[in-house]
Amino acid sequence: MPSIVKPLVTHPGLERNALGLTIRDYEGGMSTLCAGCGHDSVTAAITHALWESDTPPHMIAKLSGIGCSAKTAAYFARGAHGFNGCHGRMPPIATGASAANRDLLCIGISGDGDSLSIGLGHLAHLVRRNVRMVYVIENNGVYGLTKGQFSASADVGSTTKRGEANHLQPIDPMFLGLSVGATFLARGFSGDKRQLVPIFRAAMAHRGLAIIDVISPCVTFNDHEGSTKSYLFTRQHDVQMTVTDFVPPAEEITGIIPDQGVVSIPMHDGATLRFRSVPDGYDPTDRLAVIEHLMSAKGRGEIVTGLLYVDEQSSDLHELGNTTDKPLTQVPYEKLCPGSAALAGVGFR
Amino acid sequence: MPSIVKPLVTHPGLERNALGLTIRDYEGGMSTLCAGCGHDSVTAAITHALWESDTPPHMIAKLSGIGCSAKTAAYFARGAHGFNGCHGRMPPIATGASAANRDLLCIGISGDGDSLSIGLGHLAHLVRRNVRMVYVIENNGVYGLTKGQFSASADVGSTTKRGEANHLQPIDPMFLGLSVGATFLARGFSGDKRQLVPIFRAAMAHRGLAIIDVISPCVTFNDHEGSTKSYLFTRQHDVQMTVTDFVPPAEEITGIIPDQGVVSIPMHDGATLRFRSVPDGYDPTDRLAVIEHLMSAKGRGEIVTGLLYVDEQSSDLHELGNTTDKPLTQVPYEKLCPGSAALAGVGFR
Amino acid sequence: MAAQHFAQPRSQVNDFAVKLANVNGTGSSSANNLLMRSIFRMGVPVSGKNLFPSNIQGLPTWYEIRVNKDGHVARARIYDLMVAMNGQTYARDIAEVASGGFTMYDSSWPLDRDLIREDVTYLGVPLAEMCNDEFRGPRERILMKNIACAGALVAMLGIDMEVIAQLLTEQFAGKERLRESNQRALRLGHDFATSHFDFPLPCHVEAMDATRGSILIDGNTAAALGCVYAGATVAAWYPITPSTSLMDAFAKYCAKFRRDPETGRNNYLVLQAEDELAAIGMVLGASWAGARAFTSTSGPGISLMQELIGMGYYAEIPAVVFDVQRVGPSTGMPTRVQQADILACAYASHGDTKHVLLFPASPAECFEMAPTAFDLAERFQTPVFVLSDLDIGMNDWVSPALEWDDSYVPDRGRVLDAGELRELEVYHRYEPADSESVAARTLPGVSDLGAYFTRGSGHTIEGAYTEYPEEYQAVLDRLARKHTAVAEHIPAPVVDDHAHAPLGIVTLGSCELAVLEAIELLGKRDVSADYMRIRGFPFGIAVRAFLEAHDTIVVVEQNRDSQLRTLLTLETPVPKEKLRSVLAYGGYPLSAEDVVDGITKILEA
Amino acid sequence: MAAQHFAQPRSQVNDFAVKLANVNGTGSSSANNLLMRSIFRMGVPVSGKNLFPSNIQGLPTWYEIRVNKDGHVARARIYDLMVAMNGQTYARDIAEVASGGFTMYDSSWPLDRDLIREDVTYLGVPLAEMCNDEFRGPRERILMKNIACAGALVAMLGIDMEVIAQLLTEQFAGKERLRESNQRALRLGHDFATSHFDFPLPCHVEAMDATRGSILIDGNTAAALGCVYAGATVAAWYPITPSTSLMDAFAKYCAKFRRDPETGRNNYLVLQAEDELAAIGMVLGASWAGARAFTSTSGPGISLMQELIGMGYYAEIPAVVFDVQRVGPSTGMPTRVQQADILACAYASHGDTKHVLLFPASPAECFEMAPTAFDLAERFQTPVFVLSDLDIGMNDWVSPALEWDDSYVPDRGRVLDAGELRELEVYHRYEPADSESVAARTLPGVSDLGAYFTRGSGHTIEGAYTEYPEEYQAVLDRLARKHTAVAEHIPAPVVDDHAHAPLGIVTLGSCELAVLEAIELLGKRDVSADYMRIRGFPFGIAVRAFLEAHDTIVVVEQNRDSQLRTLLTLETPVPKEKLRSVLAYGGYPLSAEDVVDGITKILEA
Ligand SMILES: Cc1ncc(C[n+]2csc(CCOP(=O)(O)OP(=O)(O)O)c2C)c(N)n1
Ligand SMILES: Cc1ncc(C[n+]2csc(CCOP(=O)(O)OP(=O)(O)O)c2C)c(N)n1
Ligand code: SF4
Ligand code: SF4
Ligand SMILES: [Mg+2]
Ligand SMILES: [Mg+2]
Repeated sequence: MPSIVKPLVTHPGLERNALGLTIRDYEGGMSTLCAGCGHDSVTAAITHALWESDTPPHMIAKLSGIGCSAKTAAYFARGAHGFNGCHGRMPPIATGASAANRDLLCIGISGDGDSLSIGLGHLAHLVRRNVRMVYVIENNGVYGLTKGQFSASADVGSTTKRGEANHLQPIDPMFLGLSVGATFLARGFSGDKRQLVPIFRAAMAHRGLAIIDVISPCVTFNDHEGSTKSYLFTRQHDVQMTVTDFVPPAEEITGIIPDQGVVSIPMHDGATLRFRSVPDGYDPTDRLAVIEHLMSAKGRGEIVTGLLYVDEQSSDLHELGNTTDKPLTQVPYEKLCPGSAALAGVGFR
Repeated sequence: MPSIVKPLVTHPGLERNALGLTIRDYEGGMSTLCAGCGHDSVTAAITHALWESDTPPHMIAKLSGIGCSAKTAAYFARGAHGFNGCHGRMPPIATGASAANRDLLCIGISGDGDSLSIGLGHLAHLVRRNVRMVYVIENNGVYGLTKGQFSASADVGSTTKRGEANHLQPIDPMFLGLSVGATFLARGFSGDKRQLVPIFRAAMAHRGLAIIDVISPCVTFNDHEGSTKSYLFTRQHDVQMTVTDFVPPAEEITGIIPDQGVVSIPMHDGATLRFRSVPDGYDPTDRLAVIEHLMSAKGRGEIVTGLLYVDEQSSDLHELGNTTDKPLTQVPYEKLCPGSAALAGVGFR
Repeated sequence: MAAQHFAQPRSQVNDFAVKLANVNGTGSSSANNLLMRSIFRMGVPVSGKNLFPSNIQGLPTWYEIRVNKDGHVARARIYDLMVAMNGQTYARDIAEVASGGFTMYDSSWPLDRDLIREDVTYLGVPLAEMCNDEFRGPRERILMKNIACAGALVAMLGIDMEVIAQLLTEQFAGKERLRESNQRALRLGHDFATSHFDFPLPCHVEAMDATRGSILIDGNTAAALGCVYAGATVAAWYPITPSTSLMDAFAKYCAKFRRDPETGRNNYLVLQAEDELAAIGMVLGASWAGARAFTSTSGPGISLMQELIGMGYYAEIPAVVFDVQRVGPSTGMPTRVQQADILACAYASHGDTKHVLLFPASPAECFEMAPTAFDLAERFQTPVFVLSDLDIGMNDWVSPALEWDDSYVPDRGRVLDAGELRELEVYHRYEPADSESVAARTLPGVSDLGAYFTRGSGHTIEGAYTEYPEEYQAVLDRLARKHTAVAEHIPAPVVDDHAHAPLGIVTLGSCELAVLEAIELLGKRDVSADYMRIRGFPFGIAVRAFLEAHDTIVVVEQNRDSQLRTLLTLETPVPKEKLRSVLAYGGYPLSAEDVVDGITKILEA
Repeated sequence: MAAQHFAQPRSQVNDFAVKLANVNGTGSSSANNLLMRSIFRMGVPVSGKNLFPSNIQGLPTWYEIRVNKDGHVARARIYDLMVAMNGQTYARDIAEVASGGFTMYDSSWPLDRDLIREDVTYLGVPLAEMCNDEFRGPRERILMKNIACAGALVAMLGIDMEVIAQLLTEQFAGKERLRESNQRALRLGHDFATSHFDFPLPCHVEAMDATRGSILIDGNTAAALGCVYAGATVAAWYPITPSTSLMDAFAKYCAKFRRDPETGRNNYLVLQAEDELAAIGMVLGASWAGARAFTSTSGPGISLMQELIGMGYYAEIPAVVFDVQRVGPSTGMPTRVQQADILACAYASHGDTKHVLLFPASPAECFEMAPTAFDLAERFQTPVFVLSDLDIGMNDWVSPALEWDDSYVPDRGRVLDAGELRELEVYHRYEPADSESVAARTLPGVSDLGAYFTRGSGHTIEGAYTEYPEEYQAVLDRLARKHTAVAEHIPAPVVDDHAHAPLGIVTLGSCELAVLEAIELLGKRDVSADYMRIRGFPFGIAVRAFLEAHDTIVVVEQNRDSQLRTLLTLETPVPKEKLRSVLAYGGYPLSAEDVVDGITKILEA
């Protein structure tokens, strides 16, 4: 049967989070991706971050478009509702869901085709609205599901399996995000879960839209020599800009990363985002400096990873809209209907 | 009658260009915009630049989407074909036209709604393809034709006529363009034709896509106090970064701008683009420096104008596609059809 | 074309039409509105139709006032009085005056002799001259010219000066200076007219008591109010004429009624989307999450929404879409009226789909059908289209005051809460279906027991991915049955079959007034006809019964390709040979004469 | 459901069906293809249908081979031999074996006893075991298992070992090592089979001479070639299954035939657009500028293109759109087949529109109809849709070798050049219209005398902006007439009415083979029927004549809502009561049994 149900085996020895749930409780259906696909590692990292963050599964909303990447929304958090929409249209669907119920932890999963081609306009406007959600781009430089065409993130000179080279400039979601006012930007590599988990956790706590661009190699169509989105190339060119550590509200700050040179950013919910620059002086709160860094790294052919930019001051969708604290879905009808009396003043009489 | 035909009066005294045409020959239908609309001044500057550049009117293709701005494509170059497409879809239509006939001088006229909302994705990909054309954004911060809603370029704090303030971050086409690899970026002000004309001329000669963001106030819906896209506000905050002078291939360089501090950029067709930085050291060929300048100017609340960025090295659509020099529309059918003999090898036998 | 026989001879007291030809952006519309409102205040049935260009300033614009004591206020095709204030359109305008009728013009400049008709009386009022003398500055002069013009018309049409003065007082409450200059201009025109001509004209107003309990309101405002009352909390849209004022009104009334008085915070969120694809996406996302959400748009927006509408249909997500129809195809004529998106909505999206449509005919119905649309969308978990149009949406109509039943309880459809879920052994998204073929849905944020994965790809009744024919068909076939089940809940057609005629006239939406008037006119010529106005799709038994009961059915609608007739052909058992069409699709609101002409032609053929 | 009566009893030489159940991404498809190709080489009519998932690796996938000496190679519903290589789908697969049929399985592991049927013979071949012994490394072992499997089948089905060896030689020309290991694997399977069982099976192949002069080709490749031959120079697309291979092939053949040998420069440009809205925009822009331009897409793309398609219709811009249909609605089943975009294309876009459709039924027709589509698009200055589908587009069909008439001259329609323009007093874009209601267009870059402003807003016959009813209608009415005029140029239907039966069966596209076979089967049961395959829309007189000449018409198509029947109801005078439907829309290619069952039900009712 095309839809595969994962056997539910409980391991009594598994660690439990504050809700008493094990990591298994944050898993989803069995992946139907190719063995070794980067996307599955991203799923694993998200699963872990959700478990660590003690999020009640039913408060998660998983949203995606269409693509191999989009499918992965079914592979974690089986206790959460999912919305596998149309190609490129996840941002507006997520905006609507978040508008209706601001208490949902919206997790959007997208691909480079989904986000940088057909959905680029929506992504830019999602940034503008600063919708509070985690937005993951599983970036492999190709259209996986349609069998390997170049996506808009393919680097100049990167080749297909058959050896044809891409000539068009790539669109880098980090530069795009910076140009339209994104408030949280990070890049990871599916092969480095240790780096990804704290970034996802910080993203979940962020006041607004958190975009995480994850280089996630496509083993079937884009993992050969000549591909700049392959495991090998990424490993060779990965330059970490920051090491990140996320400390939830209630917890004491006893860092995973050594304290030396650590900067702390208080997050809106009382958590603390701590980071240490790897090249001395990288400051993810200084937009201009970030651009400078990223551009010169790009010039050197580096793939820059880590928490790249964060602005915890900007208002999010609901703050901008002055919406009530209660999710709109929970405002009782009596509060919504003005009642017949209010019609007295309606129309010209 | 809603469609107004402009009386064709010939003024014998008018100056003629190399084709023997006067400026009148580059005009179009009578404008139906509001008296004082910035867009009409942009039309005038384009008309002038076309006349100056000795472009045969029939080699011009005018393309637009929908909006007050889009209408203006009918108000110049009556001897040229025009294509008033659908809202936001001008970039792909222009791409198609340019693909079919590379000899056309494509001039795209758009608005901030047309380009930065519904058409943003297309614009970004037009940039990627570096389609050789002049792309004018008549930027007024509002949707003029639908009567004054904020557009995506409205500044934070800018108010409607009724006094409501915009809270969303604006999208600045210059930053957007820089982030996705634009090769020619300029900003002008409809109130300053002297600055606009040489910029349009350079844009017409540019090897690739030239985006010109023109602040073009909407006198009906967005020219009040409180609007940051008003004539007054723009005049007060306009800071010119470069003074530009365009010298066509055949002409001797005897600059309009004093030679001191002038930098010359050779253009692909043999023309010369000359510019002088106004704040010393502004270099429109240094992408990173340009971003730095623009960001800090933005921080100061300045509206930066002039030629902002130029890259004359990158390949354009047809170079990237290795297309024949002859417009595809002129390749004879005999060259296109492989003939019956070639079918011998087709299919599995 | 002009159907002179209707215009003459008849008493013209409270039975006439005036057309005002102006230039866009000169402020004429508020003066025109003033006239219409004062006739309404005098208790006389009236309509005012704005024929405006898709432009902001400088192009021709018209305002048509029809006064009719019997309530026949559909658009008139010829006019008893033409107020010719636009030189550009003079020739065209003059041609539309009834024989024996009047033309008022600005006599500050001489009339072009060529354009003078023998059978029309010309009334010159030197408006520009008078206003130039009386007022300072070009802006005020232009604005006041319109008011002076209104003043002259007040005299000519026998409008009560006190009524209009009262209107000005209301309008300029707190703006004394403005009130005074408007008052002055009004007098200026009025006094000139009364002192130079013998007034009122044969076509004039006399006070009645036919508008008591009524209001003037446009359909977009009414629809917006309907959404507020229906409990919609999320609205997403992209500006497009003629739907924009719907969302403007929604935002306005929300700001008034939905801001928490204690916290000052909003119990609603209006999202101006980046385009229509985003707008419908936001609506689907919000509806999926449990809010009542809607969008408003017009033709081009409907085209752009096709893909996601199909997703809503197939994944069974509620959505309400107001389509305020304008003239297509393509950009078409954005400020003119048609009902030409019927098929684009009924079968929206690729693959096999069928959607639910509602057809309001008046502002009051726009108000009523808003909650109906949400109830249907949520009960049947599917997109619902409210097909209004520019005439209903943007023109002020005399309407019974809007009424609301405070006992209304929203029909949220089958939604399981956490408690209900706990009682189930297992939850499946698409089964079991109830007698209307609807399965229960669950909302995110409620319980992990209700979690499922919404998808537009092939799915089983459990909601799981499938590519197996029988599993796919099980869901798709139920969708077809579900659509059939909606029919019973669609507002019943308005039927008048007391004539027991073999001829039945079927129409929808804003065509109603013209058709009713046409039936009366036909009756005077001994052609009797029954009447049915369809109010939604899928069609219920009453629609079928009417079609069956009549030998000839004429479907009156405003589009080229007879879209309502098409839908009737396909979705009822009626033999298609029985269906005939009267079509008027030039973009103006429908006139009784259009209908009479069309039906006469059919009967004579 | 399984129509056992068709499977038994009959001679099975060159008349049988095999189904291979595999796992996606394991390399089975090239082995399967090899089998099909060798049968073709043996001169026997054959079809191979790939039922693959919308996934890259790990999900079930099937390949169905139908061999039939009479050319009845539509999909079979039950199988004489099942090659059950996927444990996941074993139960399902076994159920599809004909009584008395065979199942081959990998006997490296024991069979699940529960799944064994009494009436089926099980043939175990220890493929995994053999390949693990023979080959190194997991990748090679998996790949070679498929070839070994093919080897066993070669023996079982009596396929000529030399033929298949020759195929391997051709396929691995220059890759000696690969050829050798494939050869070895093939032998492995073959030898095991021949030494363990009595072969060939009753269902087997014997060489014929029925495929001489034929080729194997898929419709997307053929369509792409048609575009190359038609002289298309600009192609714009966005990847989507099952249309992607069309553009891949176009790029491939252009690289081969269209690169200038002297300059090395391309006489074409393929644009991978950012989405489908852009793709159709590029096509309109390029066509407007004078190129032959096209796009290829599938259902969701058609939905996204709606707005611009309407613009193409109204502004009269040529465009060719290949819609390789898959299963809707929404994302649906991207790798399954339906003809369910018929209405979405015929009436695409809001407002009143009607489009031109072509319905190829085979790869050869995909090739032929490409130039027809461009000719119609340019002659009538309008978008033209070629509605292919996944079965035609992606499966290899036995086809007559493609033929090209070198005397073909593209019909570019009425396009004025500079000289012609100089001779005109004045050029108007939309007049005068010729007898087919087409007005001459001009191209940019030719002469300022031909300049006009293309717009989707209301326009006059001169091309100027208008909001006047009569001016708007003049253009819109002509568009309706123009659409009617296309009918005469649509490829005539394929009709076989030699039975002179009162029953007429109407179908389109890839349903053809199944319907023809069904008619033969029905004939054996003394039910005779005439046949018509419709090849395009608008419908011409031949279509009408057939409908008129038959008392009962059964329309066979693959969608839920009988979309072709709908179109016939609306666009021909046929009384709708005469039209009945046989629908099969589960997503598999149509079988004769589906048709026979459906028609029998109708006749018995
Ligand atoms: C409207 C539409 N167009 C095209 C497609 C076909 N399609 C499916 S997935 C995909 C691209 C996926 O690429 P990406 O987003 O990078 O995801 P990946 O598969 O690489 O993870 C495309 C073009 C579609 N489903 N819908
Ligand atoms: C698909 C579609 N949606 C909406 C509209 C309505 N519309 C016409 S113009 C316009 C905005 C124009 O704004 P802008 O591009 O800034 O141009 P301006 O009028 O300000 O010059 C909109 C939303 C449309 N024509 N088509
Ligand atoms: S095709 Fe590529 S992206 Fe898709 S599942 Fe396989 S490896 Fe992953
Ligand atoms: S509304 Fe604004 S943008 Fe439009 S024509 Fe008037 S001034 Fe210009
Ligand atoms: Mg990808
Ligand atoms: Mg604007």
